[in-house]
Amino acid sequence: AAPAVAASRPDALKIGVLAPLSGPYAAGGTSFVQAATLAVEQANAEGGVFGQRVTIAVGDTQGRVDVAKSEALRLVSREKASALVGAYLSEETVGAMEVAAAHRTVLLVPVAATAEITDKVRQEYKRYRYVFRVGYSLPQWAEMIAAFLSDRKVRRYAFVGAGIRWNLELGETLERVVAPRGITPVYTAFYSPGNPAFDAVAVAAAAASPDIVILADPGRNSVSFLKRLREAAPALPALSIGGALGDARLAASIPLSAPVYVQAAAWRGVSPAATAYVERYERRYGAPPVGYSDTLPYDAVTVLVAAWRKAGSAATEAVVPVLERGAFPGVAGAYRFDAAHQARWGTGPGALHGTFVRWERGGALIVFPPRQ
Amino acid sequence: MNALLSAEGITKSFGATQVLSGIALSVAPGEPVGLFGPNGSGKTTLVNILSGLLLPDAGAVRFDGKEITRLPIDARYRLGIARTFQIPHPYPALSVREAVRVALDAGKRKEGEGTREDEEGPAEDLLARTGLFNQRFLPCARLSQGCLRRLEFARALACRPKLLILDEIFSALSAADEGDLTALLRAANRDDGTAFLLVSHNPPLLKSLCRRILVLDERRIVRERTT
Amino acid sequence: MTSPLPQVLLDGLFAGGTYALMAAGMALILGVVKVINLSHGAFFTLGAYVAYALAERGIVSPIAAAPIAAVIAFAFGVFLAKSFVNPVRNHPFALPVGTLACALLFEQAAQMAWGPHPLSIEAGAPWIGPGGLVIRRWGVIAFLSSAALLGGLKWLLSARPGLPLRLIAEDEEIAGSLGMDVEAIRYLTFGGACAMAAAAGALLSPSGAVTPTMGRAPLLLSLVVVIVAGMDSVAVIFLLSIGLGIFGNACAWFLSPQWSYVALLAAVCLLLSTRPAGIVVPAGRRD
Amino acid sequence: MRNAAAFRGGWPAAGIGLLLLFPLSSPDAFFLDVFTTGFLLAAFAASWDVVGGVSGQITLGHAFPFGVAAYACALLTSLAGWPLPLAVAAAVLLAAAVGAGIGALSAPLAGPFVALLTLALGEIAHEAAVGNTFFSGPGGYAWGGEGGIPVALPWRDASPFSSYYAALAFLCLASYGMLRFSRSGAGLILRAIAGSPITAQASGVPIARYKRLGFAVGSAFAGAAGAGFALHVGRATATDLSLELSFQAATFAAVGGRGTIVGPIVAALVLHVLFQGLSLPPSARVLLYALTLLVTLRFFPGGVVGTARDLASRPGGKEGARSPRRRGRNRSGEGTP
Amino acid sequence: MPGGKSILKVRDLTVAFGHVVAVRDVSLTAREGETVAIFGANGSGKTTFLKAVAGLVPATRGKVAWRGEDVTALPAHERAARGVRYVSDRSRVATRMTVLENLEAGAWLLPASRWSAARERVFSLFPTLAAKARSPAGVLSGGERQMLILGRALVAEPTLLLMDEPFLGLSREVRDRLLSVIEGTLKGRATILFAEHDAEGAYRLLDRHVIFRNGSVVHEGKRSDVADAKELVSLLYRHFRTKG
Ligand SMILES: Nc1ncnc2c1ncn2[C@@H]1O[C@H](COP(=O)(O)OP(=O)(O)OP(=O)(O)O)[C@@H](O)[C@H]1O
Ligand SMILES: Nc1ncnc2c1ncn2[C@@H]1O[C@H](COP(=O)(O)OP(=O)(O)OP(=O)(O)O)[C@@H](O)[C@H]1O
Ligand SMILES: [Mg+2]
Ligand SMILES: [Mg+2]
Repeated sequence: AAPAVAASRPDALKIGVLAPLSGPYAAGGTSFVQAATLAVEQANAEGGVFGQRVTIAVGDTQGRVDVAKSEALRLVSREKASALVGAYLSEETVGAMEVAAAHRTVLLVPVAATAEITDKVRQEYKRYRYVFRVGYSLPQWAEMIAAFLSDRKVRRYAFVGAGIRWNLELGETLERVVAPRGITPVYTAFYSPGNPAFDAVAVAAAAASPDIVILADPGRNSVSFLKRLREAAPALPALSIGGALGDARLAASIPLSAPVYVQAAAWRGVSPAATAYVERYERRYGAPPVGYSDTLPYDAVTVLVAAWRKAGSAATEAVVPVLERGAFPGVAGAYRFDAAHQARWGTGPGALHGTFVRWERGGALIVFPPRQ
Repeated sequence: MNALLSAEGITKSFGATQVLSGIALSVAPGEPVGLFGPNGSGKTTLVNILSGLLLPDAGAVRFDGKEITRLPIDARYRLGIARTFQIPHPYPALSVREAVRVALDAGKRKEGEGTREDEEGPAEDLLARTGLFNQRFLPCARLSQGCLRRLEFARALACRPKLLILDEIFSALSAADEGDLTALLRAANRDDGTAFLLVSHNPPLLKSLCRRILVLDERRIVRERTT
Repeated sequence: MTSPLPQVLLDGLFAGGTYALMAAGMALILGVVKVINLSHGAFFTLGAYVAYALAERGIVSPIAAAPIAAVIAFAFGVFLAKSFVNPVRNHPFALPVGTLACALLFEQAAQMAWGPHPLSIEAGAPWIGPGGLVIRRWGVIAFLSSAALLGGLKWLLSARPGLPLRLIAEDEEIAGSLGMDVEAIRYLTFGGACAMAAAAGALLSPSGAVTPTMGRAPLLLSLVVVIVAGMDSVAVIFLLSIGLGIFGNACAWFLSPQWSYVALLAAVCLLLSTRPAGIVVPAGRRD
Repeated sequence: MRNAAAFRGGWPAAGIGLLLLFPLSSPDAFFLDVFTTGFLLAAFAASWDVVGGVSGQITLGHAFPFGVAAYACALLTSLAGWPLPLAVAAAVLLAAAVGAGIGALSAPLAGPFVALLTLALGEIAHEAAVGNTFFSGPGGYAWGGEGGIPVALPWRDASPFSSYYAALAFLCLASYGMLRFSRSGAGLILRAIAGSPITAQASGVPIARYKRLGFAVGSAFAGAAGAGFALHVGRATATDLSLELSFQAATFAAVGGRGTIVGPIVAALVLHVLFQGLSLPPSARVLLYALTLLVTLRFFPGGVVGTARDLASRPGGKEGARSPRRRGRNRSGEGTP
Repeated sequence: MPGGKSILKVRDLTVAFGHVVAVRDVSLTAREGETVAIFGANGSGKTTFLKAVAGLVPATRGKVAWRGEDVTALPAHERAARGVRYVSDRSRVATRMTVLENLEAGAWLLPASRWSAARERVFSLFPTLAAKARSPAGVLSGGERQMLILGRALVAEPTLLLMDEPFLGLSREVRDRLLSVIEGTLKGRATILFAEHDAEGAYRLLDRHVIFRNGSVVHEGKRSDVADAKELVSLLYRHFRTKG
């Protein structure tokens, strides 16, 4: 999917995209690049940016911080990218941040959720002010899940996922956020990515008799786990936080004896922009986006292009203040950034809401936020 | 006279079959001793116990007045008990010369400060004496059977042992080659006062080389002949 | 359901069945061809993709897919054995690295052919046993097929037709001089073991997701089994696999699922330090 | 013959000369970065070879000492506030200690059991690193886990040139040290143990002690490479302890020639620079990488440098391989005198 | 008695390992039922020659014909199918297989009906092996291993028997028993080529002898050329001592 390294014509603006395209994270990374490519095409269809075409240069981060750094360096030093979008994993992203800071290049972060990113911006604003996170942070994520759980009248939930820092932190944050609403976790478990002991986790989660099982694993493990859960407790609802289960083909192989919910940034039918995007994506790649890691990169590029247009220049120093002022429309809604350069997701007014869908036999039904 | 090596009550069984039972033997300093016995009588097993490759079920081994029953084979080598193997296990990739240098380095000197790379010294000397000089750069694994025995011999001589235990070292040697090595063995015995325990199936050879021949059969030493 | 513990242990038995299924073929290859075949996981994945491809065309039956996958894998296996393994076999270190490269090659090819995204085949309902015990269909199949395969292997190794396999495992030159066609046996063994892995992949494909890298975890665990158990005793391979499966699940249940992998590895380390020569000590290394 | 022999020492010199001059051709920062990482990986691959090649203890957990040193660097500087040189020295020592420990555990084991034990230990370390956020930095967010821990560096945004030359200098020093070790008496003894432990033992070699030594020395160099890597990347992450990294080192060694030290260095440099530096499309990169490995191993099963050395040591003489340092000596291939 | 036609014809056989020429232009013929002893100093190429005839090392040059068929290009197992058996010089047994299984592997090409008789023959020749039939071969002593590899070759009823140092490590009694068995069962029926250092034992068996030096044949003679074993030994001495 990587477009050939177009000779950098002076009349072209280049966006460097960092994502893992090989190795175990290739699935997420590939969708990531597909979404960014669509956004660039859309920008060019709208006439480009101040008369210049927008092109894309892709760096494969391989899921490693050293490669992410080095590829970021290639994008800015060799490809002369005017801005960076990426990366996918948290550790890749903190590596890319250093390059962006050193080379004073705007970096939009669509997916990585670690607090380290925004904390750095807050603590060392001068150095890291070029970094903006489009995707949601862990507390925002937890807040949206909490609202959904309240809406579903959940009192007891089970939280499971791969035992990596990202999930551990999300579990803790969620527990803190839902506590005031009287919602409690009755079972929390993280399985090792090396030997995913699904059987025991699924059995234990079911035995704790929660109202819902929250699955914090965006990869293929979520599929295996859900299958096992359905065998152990066919009537237990499950919520998958983003990821693979947003794929209709996968969902079709899971028994719907109880609801399967998926959290997404946006979904077909949420807004005209979202519907248009999903249709375009589906026409182009043969399957609709899963609503998260292949939607936020589109918004990141869209926000960047909009900022360039508003600033009238792609120069970093001009773009940063414009980005800080907001607002930029994307598929998921209008993006505004707070002092730490974190996009405002959440449940409050003016915030980006995210979407929860439920798989039905014929497709997905948007169940939250409730339609006004 | 004080014995160099002495063993008492050596007993060894493998599972249900007893191979050695209450063996006692002693070798005086500089004494050439032969060990004879039918196939499967336990000669190699005894050698393994004396050299530290096997632990006896009962009994004790003494060397130079010290009890060494549980001392591992490498420590015994450094003490001065060197043995050869009936079935050699050559280093596949090391050259003949390097194989001897390993024994020289580990056997005599302190760790780390081995013989210098390009030193023409004890290794060459030893190889020349055992007739391996021309093959010194050949990987050990490519040696013919007879040359492998010579290498075993050179390796055993490297620590200037006080006691050599030779397990059928001559069996794969041609008549003429045998002559070379017996001469070498005699010289070591005469000049350096090296005692040896020679295992062989060849009575004339044993008679010509050894002052005393022990005959092992039916799990014990049944006879002792002086020549 | 009264206590979930029996369920956890039963599932452990099934998980162990999966390792044994993979380990059986790996052990055979290790013994006869003397290769630690790191592409074994790729053949497992191949089987799963064959099952998926058939399911996409309306044939949702892993049982039908298994023989097809086995035939394809056999052909690939023999090709790999002839083109790479055989010419390189005197360099024991080049082989695992080369087969690892094969696995990478296959993973990338699968990613290009089917995409990097996880795919899935409908698993069907489980059977419900006495006391509400859930008996996972694909767990049972893994267990039974690995039991059958290992049983067959055990028979083969103890019977006269298996004599060449054991002799070749020890000394190829002797085997050749006694009239055994070492090369042909080597190819057949390699191909056959790869076919077993692919059949396993096809049979187990519905229980999880099908992805290019799905073979990695079972490869690693069966590698552990094969090395610890050695190829001499098939029964030990089977029992060790089952034991590790149950142990892993029991750790996940009593300890924490996150540390079940570590506990498993720690148990292996402990096993090795108490039995430095492996579980089955090869008889009679003398002098 | 003598001239040819004299030139053998020339190859490394020529290589180092070219690498010294390379930055003067004003490559971009990315290319320098690729080389810098390549130098560190090359040192790591060579350190694998000290254990896996020279000592013959096939280790699949060599990322363990590498990662331990990287983490030690990060923790000691970021959390404990140690000055960098002290932290690096401590990290290398720690890696050597870890190596000695692994060596002690694996001393009674033979063959594939060593591989299994090291693999298990490495995986345990990796799991511990991935699954734990046991340290909390001053920023109020957790450190550890897959995101790793930053190294507090006294400099910021090091110039690619200084990184390049520092890494190159490190590689030269480290490989000199490792070559010296592998050609020393201890190296010879380690190779003997690898070939036939029982004969080595019967030649007076205390095997367990030498195995520990081999692991400790190899691990110390791996630790030095790991510390360098952490300084270069600015952080220690769980991938520093991953099985993939261990496999990578073993792969470089196989392609370059196990037991040659130089082979793994050359293989690591060439493969890394080729496949990271040319920015091939990802799928082509992986396919080409795997194919390159297969083809190289198919035609140079002993590794490129290993095979070349075997060939180079043959012409003229009538014998097979010989000791690597020995050159131009008169040898005749006749049988027994 | 060796009458018959030449059944094994080796022409200008050369075997080189890289630059080491282990066997150089050796020609040798043997008639049906003839026993030829090969002598030579250590490293003179005896093992390599026998292995090349057995097909275990490739011939660099030259030709091996067996029963009128050119077998030079045939792999070892196909030569074995034509009745060729090689007894190796390193007492190589399959250590993890039992003694019985080792023997059974030797009878791999033998019709199953003949196996039990063949096995009993070997066991009566080497009672030690019968006693240890079910132990792994790895526990055998050096001499016992030698018995096993000889037995392994004998069960197959070979027509061309290539033995490399058959008496290696055997005690005199066992050696003599083996000699009488070979004389009684094989001699005259099978063609035997063997390399041996023990001239005394070899003398009882041989019809002809050849001497190797540095990979070439330097002397050939008939049994009648030497009066007894002593004379053979001194003949060998003369040849080994003359520097080429
Ligand atoms: N590890 C073992 N397990 C079981 N039996 C063994 C073991 N080692 C040796 N034996 C048995 O012990 C007996 C003595 O063996 P040993 O090798 O000592 O004999 P030997 O006198 O050296 O014979 P040879 O002259 O044939 O070499 C043999 O019958 C052998 O089978
Ligand atoms: N694989 C090999 N590679 C290189 N050289 C070899 C190889 N095998 C044998 N040689 C060499 O060929 C020569 C002949 O060896 P061979 O084993 O045939 O001798 P032999 O007559 O059987 O000696 P012995 O009586 O000691 O068994 C020797 O110099 C040996 O070093
Ligand atoms: Mg013996
Ligand atoms: Mg020979």
